[in-house]
Amino acid sequence: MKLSSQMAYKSADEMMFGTAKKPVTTKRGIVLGGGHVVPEVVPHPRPGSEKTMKTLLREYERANGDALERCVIVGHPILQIENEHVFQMTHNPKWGGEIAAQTAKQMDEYLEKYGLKASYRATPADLRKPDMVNMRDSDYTREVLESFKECAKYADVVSIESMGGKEVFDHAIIRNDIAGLLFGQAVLGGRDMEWMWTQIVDICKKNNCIPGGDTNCSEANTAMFMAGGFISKDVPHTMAALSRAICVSRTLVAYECGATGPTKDCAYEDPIIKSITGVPISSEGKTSACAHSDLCGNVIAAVCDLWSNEAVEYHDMFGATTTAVFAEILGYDAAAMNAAIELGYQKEFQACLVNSDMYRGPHGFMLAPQNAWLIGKAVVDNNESLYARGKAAAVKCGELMLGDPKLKLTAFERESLQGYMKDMEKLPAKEEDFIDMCLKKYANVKGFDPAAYGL
Amino acid sequence: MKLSSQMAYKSADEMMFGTAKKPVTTKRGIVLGGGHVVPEVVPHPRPGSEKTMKTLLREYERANGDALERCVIVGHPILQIENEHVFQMTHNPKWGGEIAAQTAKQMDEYLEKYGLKASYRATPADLRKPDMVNMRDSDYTREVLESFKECAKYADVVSIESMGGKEVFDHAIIRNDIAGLLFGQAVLGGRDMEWMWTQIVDICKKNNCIPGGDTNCSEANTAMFMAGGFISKDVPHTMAALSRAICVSRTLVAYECGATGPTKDCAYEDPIIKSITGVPISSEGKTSACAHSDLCGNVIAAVCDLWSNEAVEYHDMFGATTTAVFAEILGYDAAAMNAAIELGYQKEFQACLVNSDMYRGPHGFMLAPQNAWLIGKAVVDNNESLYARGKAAAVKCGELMLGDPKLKLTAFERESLQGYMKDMEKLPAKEEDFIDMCLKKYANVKGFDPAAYGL
Amino acid sequence: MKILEDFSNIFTRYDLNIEVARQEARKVSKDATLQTVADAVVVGETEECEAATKAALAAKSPMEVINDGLIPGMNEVSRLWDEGVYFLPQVILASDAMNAGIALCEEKMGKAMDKKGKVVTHTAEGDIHDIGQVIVNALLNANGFEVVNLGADVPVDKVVEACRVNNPVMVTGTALMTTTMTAFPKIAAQLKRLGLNIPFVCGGGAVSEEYVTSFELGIWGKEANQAPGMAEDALAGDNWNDMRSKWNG
Amino acid sequence: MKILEDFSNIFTRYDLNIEVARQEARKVSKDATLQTVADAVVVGETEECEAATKAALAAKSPMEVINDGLIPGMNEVSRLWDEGVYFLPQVILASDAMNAGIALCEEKMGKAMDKKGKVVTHTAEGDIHDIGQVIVNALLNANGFEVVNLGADVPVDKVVEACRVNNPVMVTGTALMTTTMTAFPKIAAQLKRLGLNIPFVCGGGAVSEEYVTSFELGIWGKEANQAPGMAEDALAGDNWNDMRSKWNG
Ligand code: B12
Ligand code: B12
Repeated sequence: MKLSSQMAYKSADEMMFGTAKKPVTTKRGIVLGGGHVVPEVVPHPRPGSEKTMKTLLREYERANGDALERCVIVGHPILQIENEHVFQMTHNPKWGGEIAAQTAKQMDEYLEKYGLKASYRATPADLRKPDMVNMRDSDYTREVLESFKECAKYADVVSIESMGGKEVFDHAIIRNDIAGLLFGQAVLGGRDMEWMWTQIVDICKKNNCIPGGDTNCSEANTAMFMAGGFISKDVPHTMAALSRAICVSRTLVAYECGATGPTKDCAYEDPIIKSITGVPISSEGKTSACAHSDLCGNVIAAVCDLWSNEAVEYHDMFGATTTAVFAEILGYDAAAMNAAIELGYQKEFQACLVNSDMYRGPHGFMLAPQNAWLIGKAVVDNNESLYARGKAAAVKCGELMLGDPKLKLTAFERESLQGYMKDMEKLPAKEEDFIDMCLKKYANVKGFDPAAYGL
Repeated sequence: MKLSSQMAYKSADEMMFGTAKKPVTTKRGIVLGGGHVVPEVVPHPRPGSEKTMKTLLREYERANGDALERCVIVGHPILQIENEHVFQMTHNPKWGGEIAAQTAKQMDEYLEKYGLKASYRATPADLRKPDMVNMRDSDYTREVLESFKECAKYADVVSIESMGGKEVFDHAIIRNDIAGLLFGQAVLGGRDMEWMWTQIVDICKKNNCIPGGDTNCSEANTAMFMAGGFISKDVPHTMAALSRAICVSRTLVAYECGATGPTKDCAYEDPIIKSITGVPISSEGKTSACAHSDLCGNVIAAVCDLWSNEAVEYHDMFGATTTAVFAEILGYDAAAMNAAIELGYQKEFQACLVNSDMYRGPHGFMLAPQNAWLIGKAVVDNNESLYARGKAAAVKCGELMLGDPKLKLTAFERESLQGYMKDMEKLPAKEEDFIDMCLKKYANVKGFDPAAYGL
Repeated sequence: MKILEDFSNIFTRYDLNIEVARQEARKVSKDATLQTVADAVVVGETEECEAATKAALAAKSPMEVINDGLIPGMNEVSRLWDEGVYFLPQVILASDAMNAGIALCEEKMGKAMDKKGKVVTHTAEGDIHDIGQVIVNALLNANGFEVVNLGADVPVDKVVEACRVNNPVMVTGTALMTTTMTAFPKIAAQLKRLGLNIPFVCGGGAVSEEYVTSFELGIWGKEANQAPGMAEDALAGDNWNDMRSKWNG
Repeated sequence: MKILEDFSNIFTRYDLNIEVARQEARKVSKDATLQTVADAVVVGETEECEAATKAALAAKSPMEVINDGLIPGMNEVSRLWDEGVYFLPQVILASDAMNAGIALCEEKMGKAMDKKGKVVTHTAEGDIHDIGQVIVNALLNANGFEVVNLGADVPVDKVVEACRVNNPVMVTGTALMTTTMTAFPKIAAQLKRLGLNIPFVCGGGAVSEEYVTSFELGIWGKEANQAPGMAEDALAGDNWNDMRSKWNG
């Protein structure tokens, strides 16, 4: 695997919602990143519905069907639906396959009957918990790969939220330990992804399915949610921002292995990924408040190609079921962006999104296109190793945060950040040395098994 | 009562979200319509919580509190909360008062502790069902007025969704009967509102409370929801649009009686009201998909001053409770609009909202600022009577729809509209004659009692 | 303000995509006078229909006018509605016209015509959202059922009593509020207790399939236009269980 | 891209509004060596703390070092955390440092020190979202409780068995998924059956107050930092009912 050495975009100025340098086309002819933003709705089944394949099929039939129907009712031209597997769907790979087949059939019907264009993303669950099973050789591992095979037959796109390095990350994030983040996220995560994604891309090729991409949900999002809003005291926001920068090193691996996007919605690192790779990205922000809160609700839409709600449990609201409600909202969000594109006002519209949150907090700041691009540049300019590029991203991110007086930080946040910057200075230059250091330092972390990463 | 004879705005070009000609200031110093858009969240209590005052107080304490807390968490500067009374809150006027008092106290605490500015709107339920009680003299009527007195002590704003003329409207809407709409909405509705709003404004004056405004939810919204989306066949969208135009005649009465806005969120006629009166308006569109669906999700925000979700039942979602979730989304919607204002891009942003839906359907079309203003102009230019201005609004609305080739209509919608236009031509010129005609025509409509309207 | 020419990337007018080709109502009778009666129903003109009915009654028996003029006209209307040609108001107006014609025939016969069967309809206690019910009434009526319309805000006991007295083939409930739909299982329980196993179709905005199928007798109604079909099934002897498996699930 | 200078009409940085004035940790001991031990805990430096503990143990008894150096240091940390000065990682690192110091003292004593009481913690079966639990563990630990940490994805029976064997003052559960929190009432029922009326504090994203207070023994935990206070109450003899009315409702 060759580490990326070039930016897809010459500058952040070139980056815009709705358009990607490398658009992709789905089975029913939807061009993602081809000039317009597409809503992506993510239903989650109600507890109990996972008992049998039959009940789960019925649950998804309704949840996905309601979203499709709502698009016809209000006139949204295109919809992508993602089903993130619950445990049972991946544990029984046939289930995930059946649900994909059922949804593809629903989509064909809507196309035929009304002219609604839709596509389906299947996201098998990564059942491999590093502290519980062997990442490379366990029944769970085989089930995950088997699930990709089953889903790829019917789905337009497949994705995963892979878990490599989580055991070390979990130890480090609550200890202000930036070395642990670099090791868990960039080194271990990246190595695990290479192993995993080579296989996923291969399965996709055989099935005419699009290998979407990965997300660092299990680490960078955990950091972001722990940092929380303006009253949390669990993790400094500056650390969460560094964790986000670091994770670019590993999320990028999917595309280096042949994934093409659309990326996974919950990967907040995607604006950086887009700046490097040019693949279409799926993002989520304000309209995913149903699933979690963030401080970058609008800015994260600045360069998105799909716009998602992350996940909403299927149930009734006054207006309709949740999946219909969120499909409607996402579609209107997208309609305003698409109107901006058609009017030639996309730059102004983007500036509104960016100014909404760029200085609301560190995450909004670093993911604003101008900063995202700079972090991407640091990544490609330091492509000696997963470690080197992860560290370069974090250092650049830290410098940007310390260097912009408009980004207000509490004294504590600032001092923490200065501390991380110092810690990073002291780290070894070479990846081998860093790995040696970490193998010792984290030898006793619960569940950490170097062999699972080929170390 | 003098019927309005002038437009507050010289042209639609002058109308913009966030700014009203006549801003109002709340108890905690929030200026509504004073340059920025404010989110307005509307929680609805769960079934069962209305059993006792205690359980209902507790329910609202949480539902309203969660919304306030979420604004602090994500950094939204201002929040308005509306509680639309459930039956029991108005039936027991003390309940509504206690809930208003409790919420005011919560808001004081949030201001003190964090600096969050908030305001509270209480909306007593109109318990007077024309086909069941005497509109002007019944226990229900007294309870409604008593509720205003109790709430006005603590609330920043009060509103109501008044019901005059509904009995005739309900009969007419399913019979393609445009005369019935004019009679029920404009004539009966307007007369009832004059009776009601004189008293509400009086109560507000005595209590330093802002008399917000009214909405034709019970009629024009019923028509709009029955017209539904692109697969309903209950009522033609062109008729729902005429019903909306007609209702301006009655909704305007609140402001003619001294109401000042902020108007009621579910009054989709508000852009027209704003063009005439210059009061700040509250609107709802895409982000009220939790409560209902519409075909004007973005355009309805084009000239809003507050931005609402209409109503969401209080319960848990993955990310937080519904009220927190919708406060977060609405706040981000507002943040993007406010960024547009600060950047000087508000015109471009507004054009994106308008182009999103202006030609999605008749409602989006007639509520786009340019058409809303023209309909407003027809209203003030024909201010001889409630009837005359309602009919003028409908005729103008119909002419606009038939005159713009970009507004595509199915053959059926077009022919229906042509039929209504012909029907209107045949109606008497004078209000007296029209009333005489209607008193005969609707004499047998269930529950219609002319005396309830002073006829 | 800049306004675009082409909106195809912003929204899709699916209503135009599925617009149904205009259809003429079919002829229902070779007899000119009866066809005139039917035509008046089809266009929903009450006064025309009364005139045509009176004219037809000069030569035909009241039952002929009903069975070969008024009802076939209404059947055409139902067909046009089912196929998406007609909208609701056209159905309501046609039904108003047909009822006016039937009233004249009944006058002449000196007795009421036989309806297919009775259906009791109501909107739940505490709930005044009755538009759904109004539509249901109109459609049932249009399809030849006798509607026992209890109106809105109807107490549980009153619904049960009406079922006991009228012994309908089906009973319906509409509720738009989560706080009012709780009346439905109470009604169902009382009906069961009285041994009245009448299919109880419940619909309205707040009401979910899950909720209605959680109590015995309950069948969920998604759209008002299902009501006539359901009533036909009940009339044909399907019990609530058969109906639930046909219409729900 | 145009970027504004003033964002006050767009968002409010409430964190700056409520930023807590920097506070120094208070002195906890007049004895310089013990203060050095406490300082090392306060700054969360494990190696420093070990060195300081060793130095102190030259002159003081292990129990003195623990009670007048390590624990008062940790109490300072808890105070700073409660007042919003410290963030979680500082608490965790302090707790790591304190534990290293205690280990040296225990080595010297030849036996384990007495903890305040045991708390069994777990994350629900099928659920690997254990960050909430990890925080709870750390805070309990920091406050002198012995944590019996069962980890994530723990079967119902294993939790019950651990309670039977350890007889803790309190047991906690974390669940982030609606599908996994259903284990909690099962655990509570089995504990009741065995007569183990241990307060069972349940928290985690999916878990609502309503849910937890719907079964006996259950107390809802909103924030991980409530765990030590709750454990103190349980230690003081409050039963689950007392605790529920204090912390919930
Ligand atoms: C119009 C309306 C009103 C009108 C009602 C006029 C009337 N005569 O019905 C007025 C203004 C009076 C009104 C008042 C109130 N309303 Co209201 N109202 C609505 C609104 C906007 C539309 C409802 C409607 O008519 N829809 C069109 C009809 C055709 O739909 P439908 O009844 O569901 O019927 C369809 C199907 O369900 C089915 N169906 C229905 N019944 C049956 C039966 C059978 C047998 C079958 C087969 C099918 C079937 O067929 C129809 C489609 O074909 C809704 C919004 C919404 N999202 O629904 C709120 C809504 C229902 N109202 C609401 C509220 C809270 C109120 C008030 C309490 C407001 C207040 N604070 O005063 C009062 C209630 C007074 C009371 N005690 O009932 C809430 C209810 C919340 C809840 N779920 O508990 C809603 C959801 C608005 C909201 N989002 O908050 N309302
Ligand atoms: C991080 C994360 C992950 C990480 C978990 C890492 C880890 N070691 O925990 C990874 C990536 C592995 C993951 C995996 C999955 N996840 Co996940 N994940 C999250 C995320 C983003 C954040 C959770 C988190 O750590 N929050 C921070 C901690 C500190 O919060 P907390 O645990 O709630 O604790 C706080 C309080 O609740 C309280 N508390 C907690 N416990 C206790 C106990 C006591 C005694 C007390 C007093 C207090 C208390 O204290 C804390 C605050 O001080 C959430 C999103 C969200 N909105 O929560 C989704 C989320 C929980 N995940 C979800 C899903 C669906 C999954 C997957 C199934 C995805 C998939 N398809 O693979 C898998 C599940 C695997 C499994 N079987 O468990 C859904 C759950 C939906 C549901 N409710 O059923 C969520 C809500 C995302 C979403 N919106 O869809 N996830």
